[in-house]
Parts: sequence; C-alpha cells; structure tokens
Amino acid sequence: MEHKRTPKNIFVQGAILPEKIANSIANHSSKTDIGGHSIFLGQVRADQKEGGNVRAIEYTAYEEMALEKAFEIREDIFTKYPLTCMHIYHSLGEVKTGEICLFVFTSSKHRKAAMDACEELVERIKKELPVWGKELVDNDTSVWKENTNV
Amino acid sequence: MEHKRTPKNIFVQGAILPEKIANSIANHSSKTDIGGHSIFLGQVRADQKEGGNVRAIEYTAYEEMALEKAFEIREDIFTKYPLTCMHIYHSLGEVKTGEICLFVFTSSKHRKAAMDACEELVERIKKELPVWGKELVDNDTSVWKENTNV
Amino acid sequence: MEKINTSFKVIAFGMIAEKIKTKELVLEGIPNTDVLTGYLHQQYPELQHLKFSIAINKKQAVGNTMIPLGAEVALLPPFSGG
Amino acid sequence: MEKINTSFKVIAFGMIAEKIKTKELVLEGIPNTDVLTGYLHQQYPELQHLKFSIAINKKQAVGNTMIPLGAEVALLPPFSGG
Repeated sequence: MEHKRTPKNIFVQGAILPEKIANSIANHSSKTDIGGHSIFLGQVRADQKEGGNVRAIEYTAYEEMALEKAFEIREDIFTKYPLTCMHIYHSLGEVKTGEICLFVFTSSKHRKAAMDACEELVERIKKELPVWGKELVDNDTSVWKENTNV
Repeated sequence: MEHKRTPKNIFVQGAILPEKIANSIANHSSKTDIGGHSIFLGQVRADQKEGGNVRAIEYTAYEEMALEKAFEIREDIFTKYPLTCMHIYHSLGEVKTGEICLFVFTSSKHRKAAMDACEELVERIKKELPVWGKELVDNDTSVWKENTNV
Repeated sequence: MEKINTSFKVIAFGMIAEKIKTKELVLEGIPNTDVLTGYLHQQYPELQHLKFSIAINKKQAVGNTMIPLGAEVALLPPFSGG
Repeated sequence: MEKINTSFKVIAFGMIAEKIKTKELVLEGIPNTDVLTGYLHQQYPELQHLKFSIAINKKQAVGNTMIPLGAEVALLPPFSGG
C-alpha cells in the first residue's frame, strides 16, 4: 500500500495554485503502476446576488472535526476502490472568483476506479465536511453559500 | 458560447507536461462562470510483459480521421452537457512510463456536468479515435496495446 | 458535599456564530442535545428559523444525545465546502 | 475508348501495417469492402487472424460498402489510444 493510513492536513490558506496541482501531478511520475488520474477542481464563481456579484468566498471550518471526517472518508474510499493514491486539498480564508478552492486527486491502475472514486470523494466532501463558505459580494454584503446536488 | 465550433488539433508530440496542465487550468481563471473542472490524465504504466517491462508507449494515429472524429465527439458532448469549456490532448510518438499521454479537461458551472462529460469523453476517445499504442518493452520487443473497459 | 462541575464548551460556526454573535459559549447543567436545542431557541429566538446540527466531541449527534462531562459541543449550520 | 482509372489508395496502421510490411498500397478494380477484405486475406494470409475495420474517406464502413473512385481507404486495427 502506497498511501499512509494517518490523518493528513487537507487545508490550504487561500487559493490553490495551478503550480501546486502541476507539482502534485509530477510527483506521481515515479509511480509506474498508475494508468489513470482523475482530478476535480472547484472554482469560485462570480454569481449574481442581490446588490452585486460574488467577488470571493471566505471559507471557515471546524478543522479538527473536518480532518477526522476526511480521514474516515479516505479510508472508506480506499476500501471501496483499488486506488494507488488519493489527495484532498481545501482552501480556508478568502478565495477570489476564478481561483481554485478544492482539489481532489485520485490515481489508479485503471481509469474507472480513479474516476468513480474521485466523483464519490467530491460528493462526500461537499456533504460531510464541516466547512462553510461565505460569499462576499462586491457591494460589501455577504451571503452564506449553500451546496446543491449538481 | 465560449467554445469555438471548429476542428482543433488535439495531438502533442511526446509526453504532456504537468506545466501544460497548470497553464491550461490557469487560463480558465478569467471564466468566472465556471464552478467545477474535471480532468482525466492517462499515464503510461510499466506493465509486465513476456521478457520485460514496458518502458514506453509509441503512439501513432490516422490523424486527419482522428481530428474529424474528435470534433464530432466534442460537438456531441457540448450538445449533451452544459459545458463552458472542453479540451482534449493526446500524445503522438514515444511517451515513457510515468509520463502523461492523455489530458481531457471539461469545465462547467456545476460539478456534475463537468464530471459526467469528462467520463464520457474519455470513454469515447478510447473507443472511437483511430490511435494506436505500441508498448515498447525493455528487452527491445514490442506489444500492440489493447484497450480494456476499466 | 463536593459540587460536580457540569459545564461544557459550545463552539459555533458560520451563520450560527453570526446570529448568536459569539464563537464560543460555556453552558452548564444541560444533560442532552434536546435540552440544549430548547435552551438555544429560547436564548436566541433567531435560531428557531435556522437549520443546524450538533456535534459532540467531533461526532454529529443523531437524535437526542447525552452530553458527557467536559464535552466539546459544536453548532454546525449546513455544510457548504467545495 | 477511354480507360477509367479505378485505382485507389489503401493506407494501413498499427499492427496491420506491420503485418503487410507497408503503410500504403495502391489497388484497383475492387468495387467494395467485401471484395477488398477477400483480396487482402488472400494476399496477406496473416490478416485472416487479425481484427481490423475499414474506413473510406475517413468514415468507418459498416457492412459491405462501395469504394468510390479515388477513395482513401484505411485499414484500422482495434484502437488503443489513451
């Protein structure tokens, strides 16, 4: 087993940079049993709200609980799918529109496991992690974000 | 519509570099109606063969037909899913084990469309594009690759 | 006779913290989550219109759950990460 | 009487090109894909054991298909991209 069965920090201050994603991909080139990587990236949208457009989302979390929960989700997904690697990164603090706030990365010998696991991870992260996004509108008001199922 | 309805080249000589992927992600930060990106990466595995391990795959294609087919697939997927962007890159020539040979990238307002479209794109690319991989084994023999459904 | 300290910490997040205007409360003598909810609804009437769940020592409580001595209790509005 | 040039180009890929030892053939007087397959099986017996499909002007032929004048015909082993 190449993955470590210990809780990992998943939180990143501010936006997740494309360079971080590139480094993460490059780090897997030595794992020559991997045939497919599946990546999901959440990006902050400039949604229209009453009085203006979203300019950023400010994320807060119940960090200790979120890390315990993320560990539990990781274990479940590793049990369910034949994965080589799995990585989860979520932003805390302010992330501007157009920037990346979530990076989920699964790798497997074959594509199907990587894709199915990635999708399930994203759904569980959105549903089960105690993380909250507050949409900051450009007229200085704010709206608490609500997750949808699409 | 932000995508161009004209055939695009999808072929890249040699491996697809992580920096290319990072640039492609970064290029989407100005599209603030995007909420989710789904990415699939194919990586060359060092599979065991009679007499040795795969050290690289050499890709050839019926390029003109592949580009026409890729265009047709793109149109179908754009019709089926509410996507903002879609990108397909496939290697030609030699790609070493651990390197990336396929990069499929879909973006949408909501995650589900991006993920479903990405998965369908990957399946159709593998099934319908006239591209062939020849696995080069480290004892100087070679084996024509066969795609599986996993 | 010694007095048992039955106080526990309540931490609030997101919209709940905003409504009750604090991120942390110390309460005492509240045996379970139903009593806690009743207390909060009475103290902070605005919470009557908000959905939130309760975690005890970092596990989400399902149904009415006992609050153990010295527990860390958290008030969690609907999650909206990602 | 003028003689009509019925020749067409056949391009081969992957394992098929390897077996027939060329990437390109020029054939003539072959009206459809069934006759083409028969001709290839006879000329290159090894192809009898290989699966391949035929594209005419970059479209995969389904069933027996006429080969038009000056067509670009391609012999395609099972795809294995990605």
